[in-house]
Amino acid sequence: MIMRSQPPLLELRDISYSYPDHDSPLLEGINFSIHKERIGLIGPNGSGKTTLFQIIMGLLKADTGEILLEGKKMETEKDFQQIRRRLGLLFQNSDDQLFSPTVLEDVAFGPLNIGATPAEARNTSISTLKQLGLEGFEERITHKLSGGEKKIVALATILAMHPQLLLLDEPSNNLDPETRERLITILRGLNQVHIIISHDLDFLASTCTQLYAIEKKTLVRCEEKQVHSHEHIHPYGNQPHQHGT
Amino acid sequence: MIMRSQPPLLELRDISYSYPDHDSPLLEGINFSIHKERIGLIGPNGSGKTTLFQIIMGLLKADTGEILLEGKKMETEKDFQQIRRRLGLLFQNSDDQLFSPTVLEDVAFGPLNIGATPAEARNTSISTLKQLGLEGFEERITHKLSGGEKKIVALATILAMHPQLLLLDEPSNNLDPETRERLITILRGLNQVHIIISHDLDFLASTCTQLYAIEKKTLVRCEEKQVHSHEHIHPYGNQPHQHGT
Amino acid sequence: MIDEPFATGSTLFHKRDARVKIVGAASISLVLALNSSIPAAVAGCLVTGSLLILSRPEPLSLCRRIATINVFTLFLWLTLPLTYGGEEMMQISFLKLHLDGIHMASLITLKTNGIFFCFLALLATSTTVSLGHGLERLGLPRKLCFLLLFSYRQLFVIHQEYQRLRRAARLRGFIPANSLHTYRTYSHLFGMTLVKSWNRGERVHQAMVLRGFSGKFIPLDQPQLAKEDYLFLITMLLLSLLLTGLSLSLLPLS
Amino acid sequence: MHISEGILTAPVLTCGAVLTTVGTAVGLKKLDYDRIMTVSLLSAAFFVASLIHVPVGPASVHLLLGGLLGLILGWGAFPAIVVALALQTIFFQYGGMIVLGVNALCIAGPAVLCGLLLRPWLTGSRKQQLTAGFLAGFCSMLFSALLMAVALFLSDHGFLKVATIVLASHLPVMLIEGLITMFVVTFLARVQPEILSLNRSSAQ
Ligand SMILES: Nc1ncnc2c1ncn2[C@@H]1O[C@H](COP(=O)(O)OP(=O)(O)OP(=O)(O)O)[C@@H](O)[C@H]1O
Ligand SMILES: Nc1ncnc2c1ncn2[C@@H]1O[C@H](COP(=O)(O)OP(=O)(O)OP(=O)(O)O)[C@@H](O)[C@H]1O
Ligand SMILES: [Mg+2]
Ligand SMILES: [Mg+2]
Repeated sequence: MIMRSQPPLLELRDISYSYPDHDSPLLEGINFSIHKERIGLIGPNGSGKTTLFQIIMGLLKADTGEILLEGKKMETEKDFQQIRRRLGLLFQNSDDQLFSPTVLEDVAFGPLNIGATPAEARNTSISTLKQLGLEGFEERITHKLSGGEKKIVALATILAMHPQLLLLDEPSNNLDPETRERLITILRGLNQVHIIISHDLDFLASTCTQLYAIEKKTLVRCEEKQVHSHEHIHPYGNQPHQHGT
Repeated sequence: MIMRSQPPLLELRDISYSYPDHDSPLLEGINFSIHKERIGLIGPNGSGKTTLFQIIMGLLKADTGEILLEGKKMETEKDFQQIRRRLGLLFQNSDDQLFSPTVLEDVAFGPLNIGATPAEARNTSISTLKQLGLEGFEERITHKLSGGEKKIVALATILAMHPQLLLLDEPSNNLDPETRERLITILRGLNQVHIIISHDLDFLASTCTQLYAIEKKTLVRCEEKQVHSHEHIHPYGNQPHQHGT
Repeated sequence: MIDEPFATGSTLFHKRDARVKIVGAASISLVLALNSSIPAAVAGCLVTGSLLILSRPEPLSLCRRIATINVFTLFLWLTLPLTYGGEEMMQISFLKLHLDGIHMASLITLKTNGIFFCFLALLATSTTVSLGHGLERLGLPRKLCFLLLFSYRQLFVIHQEYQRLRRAARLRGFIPANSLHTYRTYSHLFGMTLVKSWNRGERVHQAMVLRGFSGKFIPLDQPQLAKEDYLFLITMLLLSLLLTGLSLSLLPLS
Repeated sequence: MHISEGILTAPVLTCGAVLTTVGTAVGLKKLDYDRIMTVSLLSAAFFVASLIHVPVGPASVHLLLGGLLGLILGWGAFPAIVVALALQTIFFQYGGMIVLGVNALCIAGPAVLCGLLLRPWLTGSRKQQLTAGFLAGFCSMLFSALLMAVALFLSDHGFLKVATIVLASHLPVMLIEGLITMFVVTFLARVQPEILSLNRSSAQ
């Protein structure tokens, strides 16, 4: 990492975590910092990617290690409340993230909680929705949206709080190709610092500049920009396909 | 298709289906039959693969066309109850498939429903679990299993009913490489007639002998055994990955 | 299965604010519920029936709902004339019919349907969401209204989860019967639904915390009442007054 | 199991409305904001239970499961049931807005009572757990039916026989409720015991 005068936006130092009922730790000695990068994060199922996001947001408490926001150590619940205002987490499942009956209310929920007046919250929400191409969605009932629409609305609920860093947990999962493309365009347009968990490397390639992986309980940086080819000695290679991860 | 004296195990004739609230049909003029083949089924997201399985199992009623089991036309709910005894469907999401508190109860549920005595059901279940390498899982709480374990247990619940034909809906989805390999070994060892929906062509190549695709609303047979190579011009090509579909 | 077939439309009922409709519906229903004279009940039915026609409900769903409501009144017609007691009697072969019972059954049928028409015309023309917000603005405890709105939001998710599990059971040869196995299976299906609901609740709570929720609900402001809303409210209150007068003046003399 | 609109008299309606208001207020007070999502979801699950039809003899009945909600939520079950009944009124026109007070009292009252009384047994032996589950389902439904019969009788003495018929016809349903509640309780105790001790501290 290049030395800069400014402290990193977010820094993790020697984070370890284990779930109470497991014998061996899930994550161990995680060191990581982010300034203005756009980072992709990969790793096998159950390797603790989602858990890492929860630790960063203060939803789970790390066993050891420190989390620093702009050089300031986060310790108390108050500190983490501050983290939550400045970092936005997009859940793997949008149905867990959208809980208000209408889209406008859901998007306005965050701004209202951090002290906006109802009128301000309404304006912020409407302009965020517009930014994501969701004009006219304000009064739609959230549970009646399609899967792809839900994902974009969930993104709106987070952007309405003007986060400095976005954490996206498998955002392209279960999206049809069109919505996936739309999401890529949106993320490229936002110009936001972000960390994206995904198994979909094409998606990461189009939205990120660096790649990290969770390997053997810790976070490692991957090499970049490689062109490779591989041979399919199996049948059906002429069909669009994916390789087992 | 080669003519045989025996009627095919399962035959679809001119099946069409459209969801009530959609304007154009999703599936049209599907003709298909299976004797003893092991078939892979591919197609883009939303092309109606899962829907086709639901039609076969009688969970959705086709608008036109016929379904024949060993030459016998399936029409009434009673007929489909018979289909459900002889065909086993593995869901895309195992969480939707497991509902009993413990693994043993879940696996024994099917045999009990088709008339086994409790003792028989227990024996069948234990031997099925053993066959899949799940000894010692009997008293585990299904809800607390890992994703991969859930998938194999879900397969056990189906195998315990000794189906003649297995329908597997994206069985390798969300599996880590190890469990995926294990599933391949299991499926090869079972020696069962099956149809597998998957986007993972490597998986299909190791488990199937024929490939079909849903293209333009209908089912077409794909040519086989091709070797191909493709080039990745995106970064991170060195990581195991999948392509957006 | 769970739907709001009458909530979309463009009649004057659909356009009115939920608050005035709730107050209007409450006052008319209350008057009708407390009335005990048949002529006033007939008048009530006519009034609310006309309101219902003005709200132009979708006929098929309407018939289905009216039928549902009247299953119970049918039960009363089958039982009350035989069981109600009272002096006046009518004998048809071996059955003794009590006129009082017939009177009671007719009264209840009229009242039930009258109130139901009012409900369909005034409340079913709003979405559940706007009713929830309306109740909150009318002063119901905020926690209760949020409980209503959040439950409404999650109903569909949970119902689908249950249905997927039930489908899995069906595919494994489950056929409901009168047996312990059946009841145990339903318990497992519902138990698993509960477990999933519970865990979803934790996750949704996390989502709220992440968006700065700290134990206080702040509602978005809602549109002010328009002139037409006040006019509508006054009309509804006048109708209730009229029906009150009618039911008092027609009170059966004892 | 609901009383329809247009049957009860003013005093009965008023009494139901007042007691339901009190019950709801107590329930809301005991329910802190951290739990509101969980309670909403359980309330929605309670609503979904009413869509589950189980066979009883030649017919089928839908589940109520008030006793189960009482066991899980204690006083919190009161507002949860009120909300679920309001939603049922909106979607299926079960009951109605004027009788909502009486209906809610008849269902939530026994549910909370049975829940609070039987909850201590849940921590006991397996047998006690089974008994608590069965009694919660059976008794809460029994008391609900009794309360409804009383409401009908108080409104008009001529309803006596009808109320008796309704009560008697619900006996098999109570048995089913008892069994199903018992099975669900053992299910939860095995799969996710945390659910059965929700709000234990705040309800005491
Ligand atoms: N609340 C919990 N209690 C106990 N164990 C848990 C809990 N949540 C997750 N785990 C376990 O911790 C491990 C890591 O889970 P996590 O969700 O962080 O993985 P992930 O990398 O996000 O996987 P995926 O790619 O499937 O989303 C898994 O084995 C999981 O079973
Ligand atoms: N219950 C439903 N009602 C209406 N439309 C539905 C329903 N279920 C699925 N669809 C639609 O039908 C289409 C086909 O769905 P289906 O699940 O069969 O696709 P699939 O080929 O299995 O896709 P995937 O690869 O994503 O699993 C999709 O566009 C989907 O949105
Ligand atoms: Mg994850
Ligand atoms: Mg599918």
